[in-house]
This record gives sequence, structure tokens and C-alpha cells, in this order.
Amino acid sequence: MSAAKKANSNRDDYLRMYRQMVRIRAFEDNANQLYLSAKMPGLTHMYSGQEAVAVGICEALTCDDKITSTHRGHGHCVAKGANFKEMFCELLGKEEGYCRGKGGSMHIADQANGNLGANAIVGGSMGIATGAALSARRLGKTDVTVCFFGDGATAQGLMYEVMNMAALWRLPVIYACENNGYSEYTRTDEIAAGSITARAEAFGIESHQVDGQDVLAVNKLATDLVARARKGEGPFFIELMTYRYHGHHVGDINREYYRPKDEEAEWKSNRDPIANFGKWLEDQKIVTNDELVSINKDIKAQAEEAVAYAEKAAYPSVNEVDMHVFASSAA
Amino acid sequence: MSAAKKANSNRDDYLRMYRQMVRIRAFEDNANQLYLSAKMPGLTHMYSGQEAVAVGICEALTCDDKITSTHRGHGHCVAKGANFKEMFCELLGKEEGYCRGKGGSMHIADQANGNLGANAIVGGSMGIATGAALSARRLGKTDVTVCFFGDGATAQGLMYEVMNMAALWRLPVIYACENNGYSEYTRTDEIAAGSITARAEAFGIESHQVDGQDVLAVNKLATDLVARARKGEGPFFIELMTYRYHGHHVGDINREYYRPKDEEAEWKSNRDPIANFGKWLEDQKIVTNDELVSINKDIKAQAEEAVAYAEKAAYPSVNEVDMHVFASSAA
Amino acid sequence: MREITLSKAVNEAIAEEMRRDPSIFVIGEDVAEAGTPFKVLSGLVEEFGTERIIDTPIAEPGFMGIAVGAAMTGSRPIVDLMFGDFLYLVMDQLCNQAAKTHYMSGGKLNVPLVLRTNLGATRRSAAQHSQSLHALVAHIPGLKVAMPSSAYEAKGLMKTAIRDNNPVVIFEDKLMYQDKAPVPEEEYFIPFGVANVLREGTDITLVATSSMVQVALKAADILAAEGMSAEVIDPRTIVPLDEDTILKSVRKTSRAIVIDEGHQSYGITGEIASRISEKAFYHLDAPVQRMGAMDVPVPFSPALEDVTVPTEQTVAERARLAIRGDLFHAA
Amino acid sequence: MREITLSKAVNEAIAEEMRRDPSIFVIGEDVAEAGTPFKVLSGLVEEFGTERIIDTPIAEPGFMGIAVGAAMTGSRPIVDLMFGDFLYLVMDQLCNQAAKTHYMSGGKLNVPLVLRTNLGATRRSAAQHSQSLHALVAHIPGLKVAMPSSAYEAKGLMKTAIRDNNPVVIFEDKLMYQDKAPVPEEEYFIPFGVANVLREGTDITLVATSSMVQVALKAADILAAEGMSAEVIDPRTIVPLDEDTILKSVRKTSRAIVIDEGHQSYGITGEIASRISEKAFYHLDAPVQRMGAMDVPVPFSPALEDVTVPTEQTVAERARLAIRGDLFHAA
Ligand SMILES: Cc1ncc(C[n+]2csc(CCOP(=O)(O)OP(=O)(O)O)c2C)c(N)n1
Ligand SMILES: Cc1ncc(C[n+]2csc(CCOP(=O)(O)OP(=O)(O)O)c2C)c(N)n1
Ligand SMILES: [Mg+2]
Ligand SMILES: [Mg+2]
Repeated sequence: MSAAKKANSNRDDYLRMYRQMVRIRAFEDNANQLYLSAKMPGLTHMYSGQEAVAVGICEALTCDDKITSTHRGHGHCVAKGANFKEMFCELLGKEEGYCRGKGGSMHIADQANGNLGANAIVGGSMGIATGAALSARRLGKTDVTVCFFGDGATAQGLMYEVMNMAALWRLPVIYACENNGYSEYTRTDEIAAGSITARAEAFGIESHQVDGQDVLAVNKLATDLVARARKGEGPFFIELMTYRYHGHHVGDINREYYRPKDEEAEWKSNRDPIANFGKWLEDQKIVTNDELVSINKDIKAQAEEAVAYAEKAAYPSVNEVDMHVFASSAA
Repeated sequence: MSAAKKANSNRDDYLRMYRQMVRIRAFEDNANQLYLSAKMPGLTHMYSGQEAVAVGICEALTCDDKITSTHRGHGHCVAKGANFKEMFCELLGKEEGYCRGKGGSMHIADQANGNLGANAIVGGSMGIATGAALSARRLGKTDVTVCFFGDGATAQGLMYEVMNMAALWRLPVIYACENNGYSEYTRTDEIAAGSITARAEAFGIESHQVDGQDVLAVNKLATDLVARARKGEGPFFIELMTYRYHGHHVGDINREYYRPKDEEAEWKSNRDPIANFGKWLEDQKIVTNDELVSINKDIKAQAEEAVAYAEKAAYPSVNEVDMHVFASSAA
Repeated sequence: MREITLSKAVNEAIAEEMRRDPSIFVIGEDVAEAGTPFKVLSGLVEEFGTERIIDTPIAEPGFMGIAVGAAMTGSRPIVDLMFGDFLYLVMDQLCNQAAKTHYMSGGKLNVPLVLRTNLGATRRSAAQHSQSLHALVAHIPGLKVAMPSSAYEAKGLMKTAIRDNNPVVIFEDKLMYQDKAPVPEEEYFIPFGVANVLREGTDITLVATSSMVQVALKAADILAAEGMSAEVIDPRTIVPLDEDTILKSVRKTSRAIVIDEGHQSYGITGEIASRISEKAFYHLDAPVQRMGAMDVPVPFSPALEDVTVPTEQTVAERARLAIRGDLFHAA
Repeated sequence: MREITLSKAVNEAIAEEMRRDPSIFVIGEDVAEAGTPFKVLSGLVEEFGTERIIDTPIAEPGFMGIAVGAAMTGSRPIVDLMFGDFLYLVMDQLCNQAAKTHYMSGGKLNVPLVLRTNLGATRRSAAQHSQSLHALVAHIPGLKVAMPSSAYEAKGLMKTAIRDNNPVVIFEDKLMYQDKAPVPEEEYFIPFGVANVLREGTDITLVATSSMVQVALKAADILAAEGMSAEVIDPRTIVPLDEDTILKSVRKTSRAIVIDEGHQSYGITGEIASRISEKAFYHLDAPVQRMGAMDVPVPFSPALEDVTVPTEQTVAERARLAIRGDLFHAA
């Protein structure tokens, strides 16, 4: 959706944002269920609680704009336009998955929608995002790239290397730091000295901090920065204050040793991005509660249908194991 | 020398600083000559012009304090207490060199004087210096470590990784960035966005900029920061504005395509750290011109003698080639 | 004898050594309260405190560099690298710095550190969390490389590693952390460079590392049931490599297969197989076979992943061919 | 035919391809005005401008990552890595990202990039500027590895590399930049995976890479003078490896030596020797010999450095032993 269109936000836009957030939550609830019922291979990291970040930002992007994602990437993937079926198939290692089952949860890519892929190396996509921005500019495209990463990833030196180049070369890239307060089992203040936004500012990069639970605030800021980046005023840095509802990964159940239960309760009951936005939509008389309930129900059904489909879908043939090591190289 | 002693600076201190700067210059003039007359294997990077940095800082350190050095490391090595003979032997690959000829110019280490070694990986010693500081603190020592590096090295992500940890853990380390305006054949403003000191400050590290041609200014700041680091108030960051007189390395003769001749002339004639300090010493009536001339002459003779010695010294025996791959490990 | 898990064995080895030597500390991500994601270090922070069990930000190059500097200055760090796949991030500090410092300094500086990390696929962890990268470090002079194949081995090798005065990389098998084996209560060490003959046999030698030792033993059972007798050898350390034990065995059996979970091409099987072929050439009745992981990134899908690594069936099948002489005539 | 230097050959290959395809750009340190420290890229910035010949800060992981992202989005970057020793710094972006992206995405994303770097000792550049690290990248599935042995090879392989749709690493020999060889004016390509038989012979096969090809040819001269006939084969690319040509030769000569400038242990000689031993076992009259660089960090001292690499004399001596049958009986 174009920036111009976003500026004049309207009922459709609001509803799409709401729907996309609900879709992410529904996806994650099902993924978590698949894990708990031992139907999912490996493990996965839930995006629940952070929906307003992915949706607020991705709704400010066109389909051609690029994103890079993380180990906690389902939210970015859904928000950038992916379908449930191919996503669940990928999570279960099935042939119809976005990556033919080869990538799995931590490597879902959906290049048709501009998602260059999740990454299991913390901070590993920061160069990729910056390079996509350089590529777009060099090839005369107007694409903007958003690099999603967590607060923990700010400890990776790569970030400073690429911010320096992005700033020197004024690249159309937006660094979106999802500060959910923890990296694995460690509080952010134990691993991040000083100020995260000041680090970007030191490279001359305009930086913002925003409430990551408020989809409209996120979307407004993102819309503005995307438009400016498109005009060559980038790069930008955003720190989005948010929270993850689940453990670090689906198996991280007992977390009281690093995170108090009442902190979790506080975020879930008072700062839920979906509930709060839904309430606002009702308060503004943009939708009725019945409409919201019916949206939620529809999406839940779609997710369950996709899960059922994926469970029945076929695994890739064993012959695929050594396919795709190299791309063919017609000169 | 203790910080207390430095504060009460006196003639001996001044003269030692002057001598150490002249020793560095004499060392480099001879090293350059060895290269030009094809007597030196490989190539080397001259420290000439930056003497006040190494000397101003190292004179604020005790012998037990540690430094890490760079590819442009002869100055740090001399300033931290090394001898000419072992240094020239090392440059010529002789057995009597500090590293038995195995390291060469880019890897001279002199652990007896607390020099943990030069490093041919730009930025490669930033972790080492930070680790030395952690080690000292853990082992209950009061050593401070100074990490020397160039402006170009600020582009290496490693710096931000270790500054973050140094700041979180309040380590007794001082990051000393020698900004000589160039990295290889590129001006600093082309490769460094924003502000170098602001980058350290963003991690909550107190940062200073100082005239790197003024040995007294450097020494005063260093003395203060070393004392504070020893008390647990570190880490600190210093940006020292300086200039290299020679090319990037001894073979970099034609450099007008990246650096104007008059810029070089300006620094050499008006901002030379040795000449200016000498002049100040005379003006303050601390020494006479005759005394300075005789110091210069003595040092020149010592350098030449060391060169002659090194030229005649023996190469290591070929049997040494596979010695020192592993240290012996008595349990 | 009591049986403990590999995880517990590593934990005990570190705890025992830390009690003995206060210069040892552990550094890495989530090593303290969390005791690492695999819980291998649980309980250590309670005994040794956060000054000796040091949680870091997600900055592998940074804390690896810090460990090198600490090791050069009297400490004996144990670096915890959460996944072997992150080795790529620490290669410069490990291979340019830690591995070379003793040699470059002509034997003056030591770097006594242990890097503990892991290897192993078939956990559905996908391409960036499943690699077995020991070949990369084995290639670099100055590094020792240990590959424990059981809880007993893990404890004995870890204790030897900690007392070694060189950088040692230990690869634990992720899938083996919960596997139990008899481990004596009394202190013991397993020397480096002494292979372990786990099973004697006369028809073929199976040289297997780490995770593949169990595979080789099971293959030997299959073969035994068919009347063929396999000798199984675990080199324990690949640097240094106990060539003599392997050669002695092959001179007896006249046939060998080298089995390893790293990618086959340009991996460690080539080195071990070549040494056998060079030095026991006259004794060989069949070409030395190599069985590594397939030369493909590790796929996520269980349907694909399981075929990428050697199994007891594939090993037994190759052994049959060798013993029957089928390989000999094909080559 | 005209003769040009290897340096000029690389320059021409890149210039020709850049004229044809605007999506190609060069990125690295001091590649523009300086044309790299080895001057290989001189003149390119004058023709293609700084938008296509991009000078970077000293941030190898950063610009490697940027290249990966650019390659994923329609550009074809050529990354200039000044010294092969800096590979350690880019390993994560090269091996976890570039090498695996095509596979992890199930074939949807391509990473067409060339990483040009170098290898080779005996330049007195010491341990961190003299390594030959091609074995490390050859081990990682998804990377192609080319090793030109002359100006002719360098041009033809570079042009093929640039048109390849995969990440390709090219190792040039630092000592060969000024070596001239006949290079046609007309466009030509050297296909990957096709070895070059430089000299035919009947008594022994010398498989040699890069810098060692000249050594092998000279050894063949020495042997010829003594009445022994050596066949010399240059694999050109080690991934993919042209096994067939090598095996065909060894089946004819019955003897082989593999010569390479990387460290011998766990390097590429083991792989090539093993494949010969596995697949031409029946034909071998002597164990396949391997000659790599010594397993020591590269020493600075000329007295030591020169003995670390194979020479025509040492190769000829080993060949003599093999041909006389002395090795056979010793093993
Ligand atoms: C380079 C690297 N180091 C460590 C890990 C292990 N790891 C996976 S997620 C994670 C925490 C990331 O924290 P953050 O960036 O804040 O993202 P969040 O999980 O909170 O979304 C760690 C340490 C990794 N995958 N990659
Ligand atoms: C990691 C790494 N990248 C590149 C180089 C090549 N190189 C050697 S010195 C140098 C410039 C360093 O500039 P700076 O840090 O400002 O130090 P100066 O030479 O000015 O003292 C470069 C790029 C290197 N040695 N190491
Ligand atoms: Mg986080
Ligand atoms: Mg500089």
C-alpha cells in the first residue's frame, strides 16, 4: 500500500491491520499447539505479543519493498503477505512449504512478497538488508528495505559496520529494533550498555523510539520514514518497545527464574496490541464488537484449516536432498 | 611511573618524553632506510608524526600496565619500553628479535614490558585489550590496559561488541583511537559516518578528543584517565588527532592522488610533536638547545648501532620453523 | 560405576577444575542463571558466582577476543559457544589471534583457553544450527581439537583441555547431552593424541569420531551377527591425531572406513584416510572408504535430514563391500 | 599472442563483464582510486564511477553481508577481500548466509556473487597476511572455489565466476600478480570443473593448484632431465572438482602427488588424494603423496618462511621416491 494512501488512513486500512495482527496471533497459537502435541519437528520462537510491530511496519510497505526477518519471524512473514498454508507446510517440513521444507521456521523466505527470509544467526540479516537497499538504489528501483531484529542483536558488531555504510551512502534502509526486553533468558539492561538509539545517532542516523504495542503509532512513524527513505533521506533507526508473551522458544515454559509472572500478566492484560486496537476501533465506532468477533472466528478457522492441510501434505521426496545446493548457471 | 608522580611532572619526566619521541623517530628513520635499501624483508608502516600519542599515553602507564598495538606499532613498542636491538633484529627476521624473527614488524610483542603485541588485523586487538582488562580485574591486579588503534579500525564491528561489554562490566581499559586522517589511501571522512567519540558515548563510555601532537596534553589526559580506570571508573575512550608523515606503508611513495603535498608540509613544519615540544622545553628554559641536540645525536647513534648489530645478527636455525606451534602443557 | 549424562560430565569437569584453579572462568551467552540453553552449566553460577561464570551480550567475536586477551594475561578462560555453527563468527579471533599468538611471539605469549561448542545434525535445527565444523579448526596450526564420544570421554578430555596451555576447541555432540555412561567418581584425565580402541576386530577398522562412534559400534554389531569382525577406533582428538594406533589397526585388518559427521568433501575423513593410505598402503586389501555427512546444507525437513548422515546400516553396508572385495575391483 | 600480467587479466575480465551487465558492481577497501593495494583494479573507477566501484570502510563482515543482500535482489556483486587471511572475518556471511540461501529457500533465492581474494606465502608478510585458506571454503556446500594458476586462467575463470549464479570464491596468488602469460584478445571462458592437463607424462601425476602449478611444472622439468616423465594437472576449480581427468591420469601413471600451498593437515590435499586412492586404488603402484604447506603459522623470517612451502626440489625428490618404488615398500 502506498504511503500516500496510508496517510489518508481509513476503515479498510484499520481493518486490514487488525486482521493481520489477529492472523499472526492465530498462526502462533496453532504453531505452539503443534509443538506441544509433538507434531512439529524442532522448535520455534513465538511472535505473540509483538504483532503491532510487524503489522504497523509492513502495512507501510509495498509488496516490492523488502524485509529481512529473524528467528522470531512468523509475524514478519504473515505481515508481509504470506499465506498460512505454505507457512504451516514449511513449519512441518513439507514439500509445499515456502522453502519446500528445507528451511523450516527459522528460514522461511517469501521472496514473492519481498521477504528475503528469516535468519537463525542473530543479527545475521543486517548486511543483507543493507545490501538490498544498496541494490535497489543502484538498479534504479525505489524499494525500501526494513531490517527487523531484536534488542539482543544490537550486541552484534555487524550492525555498526553496516549502519556506518548505510549512513555514508544514505541508503533506503530502516533498522527496526524490536526491543522485547529480553534476549533468551537475559534482561536487555544486562546486555546493552548506554542507549540503543544513541548508537545509531552516533553514525548520524535519525532514530526514533515508539510504543511497539500501538499499531497506529508504529504505522504512522513507519509510513513517514518509508516515504522519506524512498526520497533518499534514509537510513533510519526505530526502537520499538514491545514484549514477547511466550518463552524464548516454545519449549521455554518455566521462566520465573528470569522473568516475573506479574510482568507477563501486566503486558498481556493491559498492553495487548490486538485487544487494545480492537477496543479503540469499537470506541471510535469503526467496527462493532460482533464484527471483531466474526473476524477472529474466521481467521481461527482459516488457521486450523491450514494446519489440517499441512499435516496431511507430503514430505519432499528424498531425491530433493541434494537439489538446490547450487543454482543452475546458464551463462 | 605512578599517576601521583606524573601529576607532579618535572624535568626528568619531560626529558624522558622528549627522548622517547626522538627514539621513535630515529627508529622509524632507520627502518625506512632499511626498506629503501632493500635490506628489510616485507614491508612496514611508519609511526613518524604520531610520536606524542604513544609517548604521552605510555608515560602514564606502569610497566605492568598492558597495551595492545597495531600494524603501525613501532611507536607503541618503543614507548612501552622496548630496546632498539631486539626490535631491529625482529624487523630483519633475526633470532635475537623479540619474537625470534617469527613475528616481524607487524607482530612485535614485548610481554616483559606489558606490550601484548602488534596486530596485522585492523581492529584485531580490541578484544584482546578488553580481555586483558577483565583478566586484571578478576585476578585482583590493578593493571590498566590501553588499546591503540587507528581511525580506520573504528569501522570494525568488534569495537562495538567489546565496548559494550567493557561498559557493562566497567573494565579498566582505555580505547585510544589514533585519528591520523587516513586509512590506507582513504580520508577518514569518507569511511566514518557521524562522530567517532559519540559512538563510544552511546555505550555510556566517557570520551575525549585531544590534540595528538601535544605530548603534554596527551599525557595529562592519559594520566588522569589511567588513575580513574585504576579506581574502577573506566572504561574510557580517547580520540587523538594526529598525522602520519610517511605513506600508508614504506612503499607508498606517490600519494598525491589521495593526499595533498601541502597538507603533509603543514603538519610536518608546524605541528611536529618533537620539534614543538623541544621548542617549548627551550622556551621554558627546561633545557638548552645544545642539550636537545646532544640527545638527538646520542639516540641517532644508538639506533644506528642497533641496526648494524641486527644486520650482522644470525637468522634463527631452520629447526625453529616448527617450534612454538604449541606451548608445552605440563599439567 | 555410577552413570552420569554427558552434560553432567562436562559440568563436573569444569567445576572440579574451577575449584582447583581460580584463574579459570567461563564466558558466554546465558551461561550463568540459565546454565546455557542445553543446561550443561546449571549450578555453576551458584557455586562460583557471576564473576567467574560470565554472561555476555550476543557478541561472539567480542567475547572470543576477550578470552584471548584474558588468556594472554594469566587467566584460563572457557568460552561457551552455544552452537558450533557460530564458529564462523569467531574464526578471526580464534584462528588469526589465539592460534598464532604463541608462534608469532616466538613462544613468549601463551593462550591457554578452551572453546567448548557442539556439532551434530538430525535435531531438526536446520542449516544454521546443525553443522559439524571441526574440519575448519583442525586445519589451522596452533589449535588442538577434541571430540568426545561419551560422558566418560567428555569429562576426561575437558579436564585435559583446561590444563592445556594452548587454545583447545572441544566439540560436544548436541544429541548426546542426555546420554549416560559410567564415569568414575575419582579424578581422571584423558590425554590428547591417544586414540581409544573401543572394540577389537580383524576384518576391518572403523575410525569414527564423536557422534559417529556409536554408529560405528552398532555397525560392528550388525557385522558381527553376519560373522564379520570390525575394530572400532575413536581418535578422541583429531589434533593431535594418534596415527600410530590407527595404522597399527589397519595393518592388522587391511581395510578401513573413516566415519565423521562433518561434510565429507574437504573434511576430516580425507585427512585420516590419506594418512592410512600413505602409511599402510602395502597392507590395504581395499581402498580406504570415507563416510561423512552429505555435501549439502543441513535440510530442515526430517524426510531429508536423516539421509544426510551416516547410519549403522550404511556403515555396515560399506564394510560388507570392503570385506567382500567388491570395492577393490571397482576402483 | 600478446602477453599480459595476471593483474591485468583480472582487471580485463571484470571490465568486460561490467560493460556487458550493469547489475555488476565491485565492493571492497580501496578498490576505487587506489585500485587496491596490489593495483589490480586500477582504472576501473575511471570507467565505471564510484557507484559501481565502491570503496568501503574497513568492515569485511559488513560489506560481505551487503554483497549477499545485493546478490539476492538483482545485483551481481564482486567482493574484493584484500588478503585471503581476512576470510575468517567474513565466514559467517559467506558460509552461513551466501552458501546456504539458495538451498534453505528451496531454490527460490539466488546469491550470484564473486569473492575475489588471494593466497600465498613467501612474501615476508607474516602469519596474518600469508595464509592459503581455500580448504575452509571448499568444505562448505554451496560455495564454488576457483584457483587460477596463470594470467590466462585468471581471466577465463573470473569471467565464468561472474556469470555463475552462485557464490564463487576465487583465490589469486599474491606472488603472481606481475607474472605474464599469453592471453587472447578475443573473449573466452574457462568452464568450472574441467581440469587442465598442462603436461603429459607416463610415470607420475602431479596434481597442483594455483602457485604450485609452476612448482610442479619445474619439478617435471627436473624429472625429465633425469629420464622420468611427469604429467601435470591443474584442477582449476576445487569445487567442482574434475575427478575424471585426475583419475584418468593416475590410472595411466599409477602414481600421484597432490601439491597445494594450504596447510597440509585437514587441507585439500587429503581430499584429492583420498579420491584418487578410493577410485584408482587398483591402479596405484605407490601411495598417493601429499605436499601441502607445513602445519605451522607462516613465520616472518625469510630463513624460516621459505622452508614451509613445497618447492620444485622437494616435489622432484618425492616423485623420485615414488617412481623408484621406495615409498611403496616403506608403507
Ligand atoms: C549469532 C547467534 N548467537 C546466538 C544465537 C542464539 N540465540 C538465538 S535467539 C537469541 C536471543 C535473541 O535476542 P533478541 O535479538 O532480543 O531477539 P528475541 O529473541 O528477543 O526476539 C540467541 C542468543 C544465535 N541464534 N545466533
Ligand atoms: C581486517 C583488516 N582489513 C584490512 C586490512 C588492510 N589494512 C592494513 S592497515 C589498513 C588501514 C588502517 O587504517 P587505520 O586504522 O586508520 O590505521 P593507520 O594505518 O592509519 O595507522 C588497512 C585497510 C587489515 N590489515 N586488516
Ligand atoms: Mg529480545
Ligand atoms: Mg588512520
